Amino acid sequence: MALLALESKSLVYGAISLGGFFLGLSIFFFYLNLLYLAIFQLLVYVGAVSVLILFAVMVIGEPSKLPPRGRLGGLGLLGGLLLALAEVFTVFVLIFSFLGLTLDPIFQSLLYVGPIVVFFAFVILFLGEPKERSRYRFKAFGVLGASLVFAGFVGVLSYLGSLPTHSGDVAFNIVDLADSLLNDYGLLIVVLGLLLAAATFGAVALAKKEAEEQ
Amino acid sequence: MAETPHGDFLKTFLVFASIALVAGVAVLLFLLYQPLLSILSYIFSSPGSLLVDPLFKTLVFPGLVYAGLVAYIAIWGERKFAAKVQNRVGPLYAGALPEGILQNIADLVKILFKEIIIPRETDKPIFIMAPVAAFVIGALPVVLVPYSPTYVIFDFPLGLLLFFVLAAFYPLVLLLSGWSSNNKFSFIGGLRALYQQASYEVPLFLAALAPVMLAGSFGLVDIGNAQAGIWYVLVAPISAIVFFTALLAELEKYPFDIPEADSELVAGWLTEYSGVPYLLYQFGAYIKMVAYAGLFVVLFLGGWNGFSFLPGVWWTVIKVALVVLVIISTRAFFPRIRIDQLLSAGWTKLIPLAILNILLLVLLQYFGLLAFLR
Amino acid sequence: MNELQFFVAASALFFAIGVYGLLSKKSAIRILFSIEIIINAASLNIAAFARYSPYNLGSAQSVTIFIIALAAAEAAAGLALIIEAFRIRGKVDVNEMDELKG
Amino acid sequence: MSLLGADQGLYWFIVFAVLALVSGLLFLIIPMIFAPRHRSALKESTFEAGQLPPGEKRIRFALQYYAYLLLFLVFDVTIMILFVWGYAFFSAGQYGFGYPLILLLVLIPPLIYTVKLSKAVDMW
Repeated sequence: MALLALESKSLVYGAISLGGFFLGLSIFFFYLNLLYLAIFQLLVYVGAVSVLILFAVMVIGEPSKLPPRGRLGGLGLLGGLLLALAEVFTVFVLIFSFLGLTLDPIFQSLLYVGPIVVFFAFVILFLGEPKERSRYRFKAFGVLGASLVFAGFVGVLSYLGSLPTHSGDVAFNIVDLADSLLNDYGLLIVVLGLLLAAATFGAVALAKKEAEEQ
Repeated sequence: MAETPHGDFLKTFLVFASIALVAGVAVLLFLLYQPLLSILSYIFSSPGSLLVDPLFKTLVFPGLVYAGLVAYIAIWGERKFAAKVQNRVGPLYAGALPEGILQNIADLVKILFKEIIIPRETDKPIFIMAPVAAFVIGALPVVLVPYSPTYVIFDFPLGLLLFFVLAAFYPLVLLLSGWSSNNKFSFIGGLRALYQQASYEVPLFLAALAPVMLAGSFGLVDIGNAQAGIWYVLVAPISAIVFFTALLAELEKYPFDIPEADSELVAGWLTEYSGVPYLLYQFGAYIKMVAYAGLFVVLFLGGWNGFSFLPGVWWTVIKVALVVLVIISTRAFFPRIRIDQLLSAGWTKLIPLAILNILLLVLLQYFGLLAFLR
Repeated sequence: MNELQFFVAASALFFAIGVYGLLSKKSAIRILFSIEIIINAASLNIAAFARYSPYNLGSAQSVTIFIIALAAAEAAAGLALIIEAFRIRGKVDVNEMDELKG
Repeated sequence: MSLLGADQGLYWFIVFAVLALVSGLLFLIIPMIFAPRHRSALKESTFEAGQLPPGEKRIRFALQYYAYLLLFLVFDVTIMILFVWGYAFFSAGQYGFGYPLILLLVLIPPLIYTVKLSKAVDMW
């Protein structure tokens, strides 16, 4: 979904898939039993940020000439299909585990197979791109950086396997959150308020200049 | 016809929709397998317990059928009421006693056999899926509204916030449908809907903070139960008024129906829609109205707390019916206001009022005057 | 292989995708998308570690809430900037925004 | 993993959503099968109150009230923090009494600024 957000040809569809990505992340939060976070994510990201992004995309408008479709060819299609499959699979695993059905073997195999599939999808999509030199170089850069970061994380991951984890059910408890948020981080809330106010002032001033010139 | 991209698209869509339908039915069967077994065993053991079965609750009483029925009556009532006030007759021929009650069924049948016109320059996937999404998002809040501690489908610990999340999804869909129509009227209507719903969500949330503070819970059942002593409309009247006003704006009901102002914008974001998509939008909007009325009743009007000669559920139903009546009667009584008036009124009047009420509650609590609540 | 690793892997994947977008895209809006994706990956990481650690959940949730709030402020300011840039230049390609003059 | 006893409810929530989706699609499919379909260029053109649509297809619209959207984003965050405070305020003792209120207070100047600007921009 996230990759779709970046790669889709039309900006509006990109924005919609970004919204889908936020939604998926909140499903992760639900699964982690951090309900307030999940709701916060939904309200702020899906309800507000993606609306704003969509709005901005519509203001800016589509690029006047969309590159014609079908240039990706078979390889690109295959890569996209693989990615979509991985995504659907992840969602299904989450749903099944929500419903209390344990799919441990599939879950585990997903962890090993998933990254490999995604990596191949990356490569295939990369190969299938239109052959413009400059875009090519940029993409190469991007893929290189991303794979480096991912490799680093995989290193961390293998270390994590040996860590003892606390995997019992954690009771959903908002009082903990309130305690920590309001007592330990109380002053930070005020600082946050100042920052938000500053951001609003700046953004509104920009918007105002815009409106005055129309 | 097959050569045109349009026909192709329709055919592909038909195929995909059928696949989705089959898949949906399969998933539904899979999901319903357990409850179906349980309901069969209920029927053969004790018929009385059928009433509290979750399947019954989902499908019939606080669920789909009930909400649809209330929405149905509300549509008829709105037409009839506005007609009476304006010295017209309203729906008359279909159905007798009350006259015109079957008009909606006639309309439904007509709409089902109407052609779906998809203009050439629309963004077709969004254009077709937006009504369905609007219907689903409009109908889902019904699940969260409790009619009594037993008659509730989904008692979520953060139910109120989940309701608001669903409310926050709605303008997104409207904006998309307005954009995908590629029509000036639609787009301006969608933008107005976005501005209006975004602006009025803030007072809605702030006003709902008062019951949350008083009840000390986000669960709607808890909030309803906490009002056994006194209804919150008496404790926090300003919040109740602000909530009701913001609710009218969220539902695009009459003083605030700017997004679909028919004398200015043809039909706002609905301009290019016809037939079934139009039906889905409107029906979803009315079901949403029922859900919002239920939320208002639970938050401020005491929910199922009433005199003891009727069971609690009936009190909720009666109150919801009354609130729906008030909501639809605004159509006949109020003129429309301008978008700038609407927005500045929302930000400069409703929000300070809501904050004022919160401060009042804080002061009352500080001086220990709210001790009688618990 | 435990659940913590699944979530950390997911967050790593999102982070990598975000980095990829940040490095390879030219449209300012897509770069904003990438930044949002990276921030979300970070918050998912924090949440996952908090959930599977034996300590109190409150602190981590607070931190995540602050992250989301800051990201919201950043999105507001960023989008205002992008729209302003679009108004001045007619496009939002960051490679061509190399003048300090508006 | 269980959602704290909300399992059952969540289940029915999903059932309801699927049901609504399926019925919506069903409604869409019926007219595709039964309804007549006559195509004509005029019918499929964009509706413009009886005229043929002139000018650009996609309009660039006015940004008049854009500032309100930014404000909405900021207030959304604020309200979520206020909700935590409101929840804790009565039920769990007096946590961090003033901070969220100060947060709200800090946001009032931008609110006034925005409303003023939007009013100044209005061209009614």
